[in-house]
Amino acid sequence: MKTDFQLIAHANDFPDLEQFRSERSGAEVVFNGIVRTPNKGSEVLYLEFEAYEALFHNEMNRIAESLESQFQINAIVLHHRIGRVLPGELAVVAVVYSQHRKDAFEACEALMNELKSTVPIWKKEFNSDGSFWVSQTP
Amino acid sequence: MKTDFQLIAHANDFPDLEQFRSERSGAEVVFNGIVRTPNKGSEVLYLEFEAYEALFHNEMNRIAESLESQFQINAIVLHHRIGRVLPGELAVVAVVYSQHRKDAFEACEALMNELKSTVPIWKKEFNSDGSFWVSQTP
Amino acid sequence: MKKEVQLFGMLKEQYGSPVFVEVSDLPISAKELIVAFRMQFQEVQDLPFLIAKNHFMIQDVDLIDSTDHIALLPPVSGG
Amino acid sequence: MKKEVQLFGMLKEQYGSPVFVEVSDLPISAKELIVAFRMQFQEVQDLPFLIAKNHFMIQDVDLIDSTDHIALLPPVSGG
Repeated sequence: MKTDFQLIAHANDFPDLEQFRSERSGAEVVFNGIVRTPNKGSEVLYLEFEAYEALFHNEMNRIAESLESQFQINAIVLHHRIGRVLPGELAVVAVVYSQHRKDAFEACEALMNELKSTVPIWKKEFNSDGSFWVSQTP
Repeated sequence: MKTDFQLIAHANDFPDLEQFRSERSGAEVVFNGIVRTPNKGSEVLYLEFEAYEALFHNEMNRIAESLESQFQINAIVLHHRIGRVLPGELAVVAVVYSQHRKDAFEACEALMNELKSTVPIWKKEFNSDGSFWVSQTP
Repeated sequence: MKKEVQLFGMLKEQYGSPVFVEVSDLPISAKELIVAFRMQFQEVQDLPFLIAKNHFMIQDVDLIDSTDHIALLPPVSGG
Repeated sequence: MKKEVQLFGMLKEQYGSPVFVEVSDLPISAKELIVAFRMQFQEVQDLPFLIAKNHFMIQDVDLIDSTDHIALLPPVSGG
């Protein structure tokens, strides 16, 4: 299983996914997470993402191994922005490559659920009413 | 709800998805279906896709309306190759845009299941052992 | 009386397209047209079909008249 | 005795990073360190934490020694 986990500093630095494609992976499921506005009634100005990079890589490797034990997976990619991200920009790209579509869908959705549970990235939302840290888990 | 359904004649003719993104759609789930080899033990040389174009558009519109009644969806895209498609090339791109990730994942997977049930596209596989029409449904 | 029917996929490869199906009368139900088609093109045997009228899917009970565009669809396999 | 602890997110914004947590002894369990942290930084109250040792997540019962790199993590919110 190939993996590629990166924190991305600028909107144009997301890697091209072409390199992960292969004729052995019939299914590629991509989740593109985009900064959305409005959110809960307020106009979002931007988000600020902060990450703990060493732990990010270790957690992503743990998650990838866990997913590989549950699904047929050929490659897993997670690219996440850090710093200031504007509405309409990509915040996260999560991709799973599998021989078959069902595994690719389920593993990609599980990857996003894991990301939101334990991967050390924090988000502060700046909107027309002020700012706050978004708290999801634990 | 925006929709875009196209039959694509050449590998390089897949439209850029950028145009469907919006700051109102926080979630974009993309299924890229790639011609896979080997398949069931045989080396795939290529696939030939044939479509019934007028019915393709009518069926896709019906499916989109059905999905819209089940999920929060801002846009649905389906681009499918016709003609000869080589291993490693894209055969289909299915995309759902939603405010939220769960709806985008579920609607995109449902879209692919519908595609494989009733959308009038037929596939003939040419492999190292000969050729055959792939029969899935009804 | 003959009804023109467009074929696709393996049906088209085997019989060409369109074909002309001998029917006793029109209008008839989609199901009756399929029965007539199976009589004339016996090699398809129990291959399941979908049927489209004027570029929309229809059901067994729907009626087909002389001016309707009709297509018989073998099992689809997109994706 | 003080143990250096790296903070992130809202914790870092509030207290800076690193902070030094007063502990009676080392090694102690992760849970004991969190209790000591909460005593000293009472405004965090019942905010739940994850804790990392040497850049891996650890559990409440895992031991922390003087040479370990320790980080306290407020609720994550990636994506």
